[in-house]
Amino acid sequence: MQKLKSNWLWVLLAFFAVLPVVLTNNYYIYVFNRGFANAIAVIGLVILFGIAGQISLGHVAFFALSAYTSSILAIRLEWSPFITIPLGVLFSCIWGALLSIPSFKLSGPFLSISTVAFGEVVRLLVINLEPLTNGPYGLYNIPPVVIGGFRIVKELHWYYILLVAMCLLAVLGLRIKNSYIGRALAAIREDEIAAEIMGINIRRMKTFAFVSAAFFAGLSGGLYAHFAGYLSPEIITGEQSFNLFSMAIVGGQESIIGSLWSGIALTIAPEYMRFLQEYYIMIFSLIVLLVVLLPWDTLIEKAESGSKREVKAVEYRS
Amino acid sequence: MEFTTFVQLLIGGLSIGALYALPALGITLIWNAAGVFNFANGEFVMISSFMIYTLYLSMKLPFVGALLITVCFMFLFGVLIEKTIVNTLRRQNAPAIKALVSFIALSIFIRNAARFVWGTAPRTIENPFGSKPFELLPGIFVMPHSIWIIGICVVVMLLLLALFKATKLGIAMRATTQNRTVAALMGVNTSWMVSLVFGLSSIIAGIAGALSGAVFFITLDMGIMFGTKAFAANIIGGFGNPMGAIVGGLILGVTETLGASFISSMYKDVITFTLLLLFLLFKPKGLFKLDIVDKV
Amino acid sequence: GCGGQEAAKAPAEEKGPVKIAVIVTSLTGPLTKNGEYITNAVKMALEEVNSSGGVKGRKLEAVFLDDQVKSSEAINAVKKAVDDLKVPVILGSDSSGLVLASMPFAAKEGVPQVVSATNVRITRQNVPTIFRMRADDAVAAKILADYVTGKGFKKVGIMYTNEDYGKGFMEEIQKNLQAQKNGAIGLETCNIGDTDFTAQILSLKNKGVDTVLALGKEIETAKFLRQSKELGLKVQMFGGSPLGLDYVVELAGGAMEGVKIVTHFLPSDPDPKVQEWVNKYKKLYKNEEPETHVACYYDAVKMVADIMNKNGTTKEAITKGLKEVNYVGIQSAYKGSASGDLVTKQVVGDFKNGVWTVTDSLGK
Amino acid sequence: MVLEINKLSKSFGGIVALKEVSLEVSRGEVLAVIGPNGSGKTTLLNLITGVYVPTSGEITLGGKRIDGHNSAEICTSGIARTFQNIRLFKQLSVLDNVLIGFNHAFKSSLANVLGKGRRFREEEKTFREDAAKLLEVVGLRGKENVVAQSLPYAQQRLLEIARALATQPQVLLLDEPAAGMNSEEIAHLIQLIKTLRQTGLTIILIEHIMDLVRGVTDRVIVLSYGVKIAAGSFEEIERNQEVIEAYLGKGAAKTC
Amino acid sequence: MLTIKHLDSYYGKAQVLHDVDIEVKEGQFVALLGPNGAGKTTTMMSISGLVKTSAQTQIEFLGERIERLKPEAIVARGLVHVPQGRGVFPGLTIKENLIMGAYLRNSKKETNSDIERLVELFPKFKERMSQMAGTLSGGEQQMLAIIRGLMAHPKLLMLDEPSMGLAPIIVDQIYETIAQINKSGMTILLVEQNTNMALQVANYAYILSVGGIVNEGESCVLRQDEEMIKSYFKGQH
Ligand SMILES: Nc1ncnc2c1ncn2[C@@H]1O[C@H](COP(=O)(O)OP(=O)(O)OP(=O)(O)O)[C@@H](O)[C@H]1O
Ligand SMILES: Nc1ncnc2c1ncn2[C@@H]1O[C@H](COP(=O)(O)OP(=O)(O)OP(=O)(O)O)[C@@H](O)[C@H]1O
Ligand SMILES: CC(C)C[C@H](N)C(=O)O
Ligand SMILES: [Mg+2]
Ligand SMILES: [Mg+2]
Repeated sequence: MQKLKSNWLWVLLAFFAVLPVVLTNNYYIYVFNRGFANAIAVIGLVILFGIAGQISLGHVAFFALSAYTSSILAIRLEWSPFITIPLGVLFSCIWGALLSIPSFKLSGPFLSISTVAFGEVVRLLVINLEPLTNGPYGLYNIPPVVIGGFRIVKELHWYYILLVAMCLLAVLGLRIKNSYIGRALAAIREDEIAAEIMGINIRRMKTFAFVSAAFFAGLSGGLYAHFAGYLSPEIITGEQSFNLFSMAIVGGQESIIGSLWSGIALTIAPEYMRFLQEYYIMIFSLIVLLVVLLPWDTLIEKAESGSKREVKAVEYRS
Repeated sequence: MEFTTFVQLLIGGLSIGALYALPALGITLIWNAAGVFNFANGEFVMISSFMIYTLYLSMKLPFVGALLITVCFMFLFGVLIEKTIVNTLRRQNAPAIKALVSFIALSIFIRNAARFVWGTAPRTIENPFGSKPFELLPGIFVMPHSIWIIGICVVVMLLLLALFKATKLGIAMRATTQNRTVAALMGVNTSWMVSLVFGLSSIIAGIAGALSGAVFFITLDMGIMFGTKAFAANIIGGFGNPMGAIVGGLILGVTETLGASFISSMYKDVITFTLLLLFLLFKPKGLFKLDIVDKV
Repeated sequence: GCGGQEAAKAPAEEKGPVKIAVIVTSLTGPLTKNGEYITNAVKMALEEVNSSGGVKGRKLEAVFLDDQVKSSEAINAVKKAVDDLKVPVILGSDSSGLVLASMPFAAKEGVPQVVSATNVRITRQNVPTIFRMRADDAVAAKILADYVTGKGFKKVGIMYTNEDYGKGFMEEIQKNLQAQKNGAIGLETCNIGDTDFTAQILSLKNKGVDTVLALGKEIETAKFLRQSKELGLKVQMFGGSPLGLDYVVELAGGAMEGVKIVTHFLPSDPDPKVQEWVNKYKKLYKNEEPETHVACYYDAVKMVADIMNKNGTTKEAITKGLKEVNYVGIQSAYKGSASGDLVTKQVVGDFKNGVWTVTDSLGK
Repeated sequence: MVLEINKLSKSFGGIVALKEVSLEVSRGEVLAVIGPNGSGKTTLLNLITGVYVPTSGEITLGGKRIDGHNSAEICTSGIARTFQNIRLFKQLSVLDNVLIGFNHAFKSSLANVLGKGRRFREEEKTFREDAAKLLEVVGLRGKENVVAQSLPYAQQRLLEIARALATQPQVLLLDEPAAGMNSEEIAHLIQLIKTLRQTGLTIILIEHIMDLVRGVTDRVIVLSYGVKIAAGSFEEIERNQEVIEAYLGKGAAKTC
Repeated sequence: MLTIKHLDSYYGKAQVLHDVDIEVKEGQFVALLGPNGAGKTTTMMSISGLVKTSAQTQIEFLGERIERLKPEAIVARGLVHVPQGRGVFPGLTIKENLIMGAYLRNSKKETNSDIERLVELFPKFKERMSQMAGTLSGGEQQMLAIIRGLMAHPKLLMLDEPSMGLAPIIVDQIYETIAQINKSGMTILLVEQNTNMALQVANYAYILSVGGIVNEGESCVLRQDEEMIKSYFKGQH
């Protein structure tokens, strides 16, 4: 089983490693870069939501907190992104820990609307804390990453950096998932009271889940800021959180590898649909709807975890 | 600030709050009945606003007639959504979260499809309640629609309360939510029951749409605002509790209006969401929490 | 289509149609009506260009790219235009924020971008490939501020939308008013999507303003005007170009009566050339009045076609042509400048008896 | 004394579910708590395991106060339980359910997990073996990969016991473990409880099926309306008139 | 009254019941016995229309085929089911739960008088009418479920392990009551773990094992052959 999972990751890595051979267009490379960045953020969401069952519809706030922190530090203090990105991630993780507080008392979909509010507060703060964030104008001229005097500005360089980062992070995600930590998170998802009585420290585990979500999203945001070179409050919309969330769902919720694929696919799909002109968003949302209504996730889950679950319990019809 | 201004703002805020409260109520009802968050509720409001525009302004029906047709249409629309999306999800025994994504996708779909029906231009309709303020108390001028909206909201609330507490139908709706299988064993037509609640909640969205169309502008993305505010209202009021939805909506409306004038209109939304954040941290279950005991 | 073929085709661009990219603000998303105006205008102009022989004997085509009024999408759209479609010229967005965000990506590849967004910063960054079809906010602000002070208003109130355009415009106006020692005594704002302005209106009323400058995006400003009327804020109102739009007039209801605006174009301009054009547009599009976006983007297409015919269809040729352009269009005459601002004309409109009349036409 | 309870009370609004109940159990003892429906037995377990906070009274485990602690702390200090309404991790496999019981015994750090360190791999291996042993003990060997929810009722109860044992408790609390079991299964359960007792485990058992109570208990206490009305050996209780009237009924005489 | 032929039931793709035949005559008290996981609950759920059955399956109630009817339509014909594991509505009060029991009956007055009468079975409920059912103890919930089942005035009552979690004295009382109701004309189909007890109250019994009927007969006859019964319950672990 363990084998199977890493195999899928190899397939993914191999596929995307050779893709630029046929895809020589900078624009599409850029779109894939965004796909990778989104996929990284979605790994966090899979841990938080797919495994631990804590719904966060404000996920993009973590992304934004880190992206803005890193950019502001890099622009104002001219620090290297190698310092500012980790600081941004740290900042976002601190907020992750704070956001876990309502989750101690709320569960399920109730939590989700709280996280919507969190996302909204972050967005409004970014708009209104002008001296820092440049408000609605957004931040320009975010410095690129420099390695040994070499400025990484080419889309293709970022492509490989992000691809490797994504795969490494996916391995970390899988390790968490398949460890005792992952089981504890799953127990919380299944039955919080029983989990606590089995000795699981609920608060600690929930905080862990939120912090790791913030970690992955934060890392994604930090990387994004420096390869896109531009940030504005519009990246923090609820719609963007929803996009990340759809990626997690379409990828099969508990499946990290599945969510990588769906993260990339749902990022590039609208771009490839531009020819539909004013119809494209409508058609895209319809496709998402259909994909969600079809029982894909069971298929992907099977592929990832082999036949771990022999029988699936069935609800009564009524 | 003068006292009269304060009261004027208060009434204005209450009527805005009432408009948030109605969709909030609809969301709560659907949550209670089907365990689904209707993130498309704002878009339901939008649809009915445009319907009112078509019927009342383009086709020149009397307002009440337009309202009735809209409300009937919304009922059918709600039932349709239940029969298609919700039912499919349930047959798959899909987790509540899939429903959540489906409904967000649905909302985006409606928002982007409506233009092909009603065009892209924002619309407005003449205020059917008259656009001349009247003197409610000496020195206090209010718009007639403020009073109408608040009144209608209260009536809807009372009717619902009566339905759920005092009628067998209402009890059966709640029973269906709590345990669908067993409700069926009591002889409840559960799928109809859920459709009914969907229809009901769409009617409420329809009423909100009709009223707000008379006060605000009708735009393709007005639903975003209504959706967000309705959810915020529910957080404040306490999710799953119809009373909470109403009170939450009213608090939200009043806070926005008073906050904008006492502090700064610049930070109007910040004030609102800070209020929300405070609720989340210190009273995450809202004012009227609904505890269905999960006995160990 | 994927990059491979496109790149291969690029050198041999002598045959086939010439493609230009039009980044449409709001093909979807908020303000979709503006998106419709822009697409209509571009289609009308293309039709005319092609029926009179196209450019250099080739057909001129437009690819419409949506930006959903989001900067991140605007960047995507520009990148697609530059890296994928490899167009020689982009007709950019009319939203300042989006232009500011996406400019560098076209500039990097040296693709000229012709925009209509009005924030002053767009042409003050020494980007050699950015060109603007409208007077910037500084110009409009100066006209408006002078006008207000000149008419003797002393207690100015300002209401603006908190986004790039409203805010930028407000700042410029404040600068001018302050220079005239007539700074606003009441400054109110709202966010995009706000629906209720009671608080702002009452606050202005309480401060006793004698005029209000309603600076901001279309819908919110219309709502503000309307509610001001309902709440009895009876002072002279001024505004920017968004108020000139037909649908904004409809939204504001009776509240537009008496409002004065500084704008780029009004279809009621008595110039016979303009009237002929207006009638043509109306015939094409269900009797709808063209407005400032239509005039602007129509001019942009015709002007670019003109330059292509004279200079050739490469990005360098077009850039060069735009730098020294001298073209008379519907909205204005356009003249190349160092900054890239092609026009400085503004008109003052007065809304009386249900129609906009041009009361003044101001140029350099 | 392993576990001591002193004057424990709990009320919900107007309903007094438990009123000044005291009891104690010593190591290796099996204590049964019986009593009419709604007499406060489950409430007692909920108080011991920290699901509810007592209105008043004390609970001490091995001399240390545990009342007021949260459930997780109480579990790690050595108390495990099963539930009257089965609360398994329904969608997880049988094996995962048991492994979750071992959760707090894992000591490897996050870095260890992320780096797949030796310590982590060893722990994972050991506890998987231990879990398999526990499944063997309760008789669920071979069902490791079955989803918990699709097990038959009786086996779900056994799985709950295995899961509770995985937390390595000193005291095991069983809330109606035999409910829904037939006589064969009850016999199996009796054997299981006896085996567990031999390992020195202390057990508090709530049960309405007298066959089980008779078969395994050392001592019985009876609750009625939240008050302890009797205590003693099963034989004494069986003959106690008050208990017969409140709980056992005349039918108790007839054996099944 | 109730005739079941060739009942095959499935959870998803897994077949749980194979060709089960059962007959319940008017006025009879029939017990359905068998080890854990044999499929007793599934049988009842199938009769109530809650589990997927095969095309061969025929279920006839009062001369009418019901295997394709919806659960609520089956209840409406007088076939009422008290499910295993109680299934009270946790967020409804005791009273509201009882009202739901009489959902298909129209007279409000009758409902109220029924509540008054039936609550005597468990007098503790009298002063707790507005307590949320979810906060009741396990046994209290079981009692509530049984009483709620009786509120429907069924023609045939199916009880799935009604004695589970009840105090011995209440078990006796419940069985007495059921026997009485049966005498006064209500037909009963009962699932029970306690074989002896079931065979004492019922007049006919079926034994189900691994999804099929393995034996049936008059309960007094079956009671004689303890060894035989034991053999069916062996080796299930
Ligand atoms: N919801 C379900 N989904 C999948 N399989 C199920 C489900 N419910 C029961 N089963 C399986 O069907 C078989 C029969 O179960 P059923 O509950 O009918 O047995 P039973 O005779 O009522 O047992 P018990 O005495 O435990 O109540 C068992 O093997 C069980 O694992
Ligand atoms: N959360 C609660 N709110 C209100 N009342 C409660 C709550 N929990 C329990 N009760 C009441 O407390 C009493 C004791 O309940 P408990 O569950 O302890 O009984 P029990 O002895 O376990 O009964 P059974 O044998 O039926 O399981 C019951 O009358 C019940 O209604
Ligand atoms: C009035 C409009 C031409 C201004 C434009 N919406 C901008 O953001 O710059
Ligand atoms: Mg109990
Ligand atoms: Mg059963």
